[in-house]
Amino acid sequence: MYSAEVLDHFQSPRNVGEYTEPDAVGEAGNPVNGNSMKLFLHIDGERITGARFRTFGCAASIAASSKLTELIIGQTIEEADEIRNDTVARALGGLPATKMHCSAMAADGVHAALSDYKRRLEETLP
Amino acid sequence: MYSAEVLDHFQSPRNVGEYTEPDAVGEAGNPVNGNSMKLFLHIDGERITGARFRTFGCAASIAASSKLTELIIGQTIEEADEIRNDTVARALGGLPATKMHCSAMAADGVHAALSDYKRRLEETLP
Amino acid sequence: MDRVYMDHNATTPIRDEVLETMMPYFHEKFGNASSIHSFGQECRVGIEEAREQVAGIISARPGEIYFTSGGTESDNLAIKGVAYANRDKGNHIITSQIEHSAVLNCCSFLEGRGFTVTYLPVNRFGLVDAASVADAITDQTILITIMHANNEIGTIQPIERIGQVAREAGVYFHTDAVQSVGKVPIAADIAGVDLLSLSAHKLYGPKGVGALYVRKGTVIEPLIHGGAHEGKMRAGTENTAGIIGFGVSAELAQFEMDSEARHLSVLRRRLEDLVACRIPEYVINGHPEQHLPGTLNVSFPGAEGDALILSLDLKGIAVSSGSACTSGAIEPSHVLMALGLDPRAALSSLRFSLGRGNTEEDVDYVMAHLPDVVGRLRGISTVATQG
Amino acid sequence: MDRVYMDHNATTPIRDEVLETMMPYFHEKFGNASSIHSFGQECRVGIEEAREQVAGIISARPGEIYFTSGGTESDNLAIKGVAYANRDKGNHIITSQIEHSAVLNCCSFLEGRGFTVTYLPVNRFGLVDAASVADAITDQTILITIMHANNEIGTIQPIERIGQVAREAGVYFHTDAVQSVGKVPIAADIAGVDLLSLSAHKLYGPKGVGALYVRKGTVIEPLIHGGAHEGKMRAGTENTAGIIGFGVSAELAQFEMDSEARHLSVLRRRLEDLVACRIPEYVINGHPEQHLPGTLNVSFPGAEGDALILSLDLKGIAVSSGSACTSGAIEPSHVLMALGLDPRAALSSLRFSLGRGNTEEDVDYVMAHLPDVVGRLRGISTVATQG
Ligand SMILES: Cc1ncc(COP(=O)(O)O)c(C=O)c1O
Ligand SMILES: Cc1ncc(COP(=O)(O)O)c(C=O)c1O
Repeated sequence: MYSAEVLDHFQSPRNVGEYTEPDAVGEAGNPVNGNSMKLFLHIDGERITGARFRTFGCAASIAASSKLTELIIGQTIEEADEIRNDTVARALGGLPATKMHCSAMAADGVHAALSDYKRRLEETLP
Repeated sequence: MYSAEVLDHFQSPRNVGEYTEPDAVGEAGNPVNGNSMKLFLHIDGERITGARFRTFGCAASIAASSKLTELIIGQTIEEADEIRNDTVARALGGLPATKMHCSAMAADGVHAALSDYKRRLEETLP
Repeated sequence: MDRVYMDHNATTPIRDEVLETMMPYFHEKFGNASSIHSFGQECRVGIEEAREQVAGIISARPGEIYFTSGGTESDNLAIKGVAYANRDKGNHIITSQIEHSAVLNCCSFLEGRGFTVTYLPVNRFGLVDAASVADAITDQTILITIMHANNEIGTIQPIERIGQVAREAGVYFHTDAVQSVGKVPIAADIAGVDLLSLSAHKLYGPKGVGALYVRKGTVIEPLIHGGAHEGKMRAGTENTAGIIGFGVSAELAQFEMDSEARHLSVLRRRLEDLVACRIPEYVINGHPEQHLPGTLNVSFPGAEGDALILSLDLKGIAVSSGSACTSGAIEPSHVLMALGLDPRAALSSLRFSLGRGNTEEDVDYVMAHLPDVVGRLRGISTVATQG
Repeated sequence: MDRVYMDHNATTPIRDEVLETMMPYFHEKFGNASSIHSFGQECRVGIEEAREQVAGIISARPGEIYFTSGGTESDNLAIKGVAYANRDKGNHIITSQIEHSAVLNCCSFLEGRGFTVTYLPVNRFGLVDAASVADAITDQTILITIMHANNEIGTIQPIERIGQVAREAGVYFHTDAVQSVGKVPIAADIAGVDLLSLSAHKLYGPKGVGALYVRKGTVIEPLIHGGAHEGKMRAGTENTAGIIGFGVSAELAQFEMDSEARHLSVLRRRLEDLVACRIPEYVINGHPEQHLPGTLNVSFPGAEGDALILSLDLKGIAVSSGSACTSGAIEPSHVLMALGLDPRAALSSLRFSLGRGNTEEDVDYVMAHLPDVVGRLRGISTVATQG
């Protein structure tokens, strides 16, 4: 059902956790009655220097969250902004058709976090 | 499906054939599109002295015809008249429910022959 | 006593290779194919492989194959499925007079529920005229259902031509190919077929499993509602072992179709020739050329079918007849009657359906007994014959 | 790696004795049970014996048992069968919110075809109130369909009381007893049941075969039309081997029901006790007493069901969950939602369903891994827990 890469990220997820002082936070999914993810970023100017996540969801959504953090750490905001619904799935070597929404949730998470970052920037502007 | 008695009468039917000068003939069944039987009797006064049959039909109807001839040879007309739909089936040690009509056809055959006999008697009366 | 089975159109024995492949799915790989754990997933893999194998035999895509419990259910799913899902488009169905009871009884059920059905006649060989199909189409017609090969007489319909008529009229076309799949080639899509019924037990697979081919885009309502099995087309825990067996039997049948057809044709010819030599007065029912390679239907006037069967059964020979003497009277076969046979001739028919296990010796064994059996019953019969 | 199967409510492995009895029906006795020759008749005998065995387990008469392709088909036959045959009497059906999808999807299909359906709620243990059934009956009610034991939580309904309500109102009563037959006693007629669904693969029989009990005199329309099989109630060549296997499995289940229930109850208690000792924060779903002996449904808030299953699967443990993360989103189980669970708790449930092959060691093996698995997922989760 799942590729070895998916299983690996599910069993040994990278970058689980939170930051006490994140530069951006994004939420995605349905926190009331579905999968949900919370993404915490450290951003240094234009570059994502750190990412952590928490996810309630199926194996694919945990693996997707984990893979996402790997992908974006070191990326510029512009690069991370390019992440599409299927980007994480492809990076994982594919997901079952019925699990593509897990890849989409990860994409939603990073976009939410980047929006949060932009909002914070605007707020700190005079 | 069939009792040994039925199989025996089917494989070695008794009294197959016709009489060139029968005292009575009875037909039963559906000669156009179904089982049918023709019964030929020799009758000596009140007693059936001989019986022969021809039957087009399934194994049960052939066995029932054969058994019928055995039953009625030596019977009086009155006795043979008592034959009911299930008489032959019982004499054969039973027939499957779906084959009871074969027993009924044999009974119809003897009743038809006895009617024929009565009609002939009436015709020969002054 | 020898036992000779010549009733392969009724059902076939499972091939050893098929049973062998099924075995692990009874205990080791016993999971529910819908379960996401490994016990389930190992079954899922097997089922999807079987789907490819079954698709292969009719040149379909695996995604167009839906597993069912047999040919009868497939026919019901196709016919009622189209009827229920397309009621707004019309209420008229076209079929033939010689369909299997699964098709005919679906039609008569629908007749009681607001549908009208045209039962097309056949010629004396059992052929439906494609032009008569075209003529029967009205603006209410939503389905044409005409079988591929007939189970009693083996006649093969010109389904490519009927398929063309259906496509041109934009009407769904279902064919009951239960008797033909694995015996003669058929490519569903090329034949213009939208729905096609299959059954495993006619091609040396297990009983209780079949499939319906549903061409992509064809809109039908499921017959059995429930869980999300089979792409939501057919609910119910998958009969894994049965489906696996179906797959293997389909693959083997496809592989051996040509050689098997030659084998059966030789035996059938021998049987027909020996009947001609040794039995006076007989009539071959069915098409002289367009027929299944192993099916031979013969009437022996004067000898009733049920009595013929039992007589042969007592010699260890299994064949079937065109009559069913069951509920209060013998009913002549609706197929033989549709050919225009006299009812008595219809009641006096035997169907020999040869299969891969049959040999020349089997044919000779049958023909060592058949003349006597026919002669004996004719000797008892009310029906006069020359023989 | 050890493999521990605790998903017996999904399906069970075939028992050796069952498979052994089935084997001859694949090749030696391969005939079509409707054939009148000996190849057919030897199958007929086996099928009728199986009918007696299946009738025995629910104290019915053999003539009231009709074989089908499984529990789903039985539910469809019962519900649509009553609906179609009794449409002139009314168009209202009463069911519960926690039925199997086979029942619920038949009901929703009928809702689209002129019927109205009342979905009764259950209490927090999953019990339907018999009085609420009585209250829901109108002069249009033609069918009450309430399951015997629930497949997810194991709760057993008071069907005798519901049966009494149905009888008093003169309304047909169907019960889906797929999960209870063979596990807890049930006498169909005494329980006031008119129709009762069974499935072989839940009681160590083969997949793809089931039965519907139809109390003598109950009027229903067949679901699958065709030949005159199964007393004209269900057409299609009989799945002989499957039916034979069902018969044997039913007989064995009946014979061993008491001892088996004791065995399962002991294991279930051990599992529940170990969960209580070793895992903080958990909720048992289902009725504390009226439940199947081998079913235990537990929510572990913070850990999602699908992820739990896969984690356990990687340790060789097969269980199932109350969520199905398939089509675009995870859907919490409709059963757990009907109990009033918070959706997140519903999404965090596991169903352990024990079976005859399970041992104390199996339970201990599961409990050697479950606390870590739950803890790990909670550690990743967005959902805060104390644990
Ligand atoms: C032409 C045809 N259609 C349908 C069927 C029904 O298939 P099944 O026996 O698998 O239900 C049969 C055989 O019985 C058949 O010969
Ligand atoms: C309560 C209940 N009803 C019906 C079914 C369907 O039975 P089957 O899998 O035999 O179609 C199941 C199991 O899947 C069940 O648990």
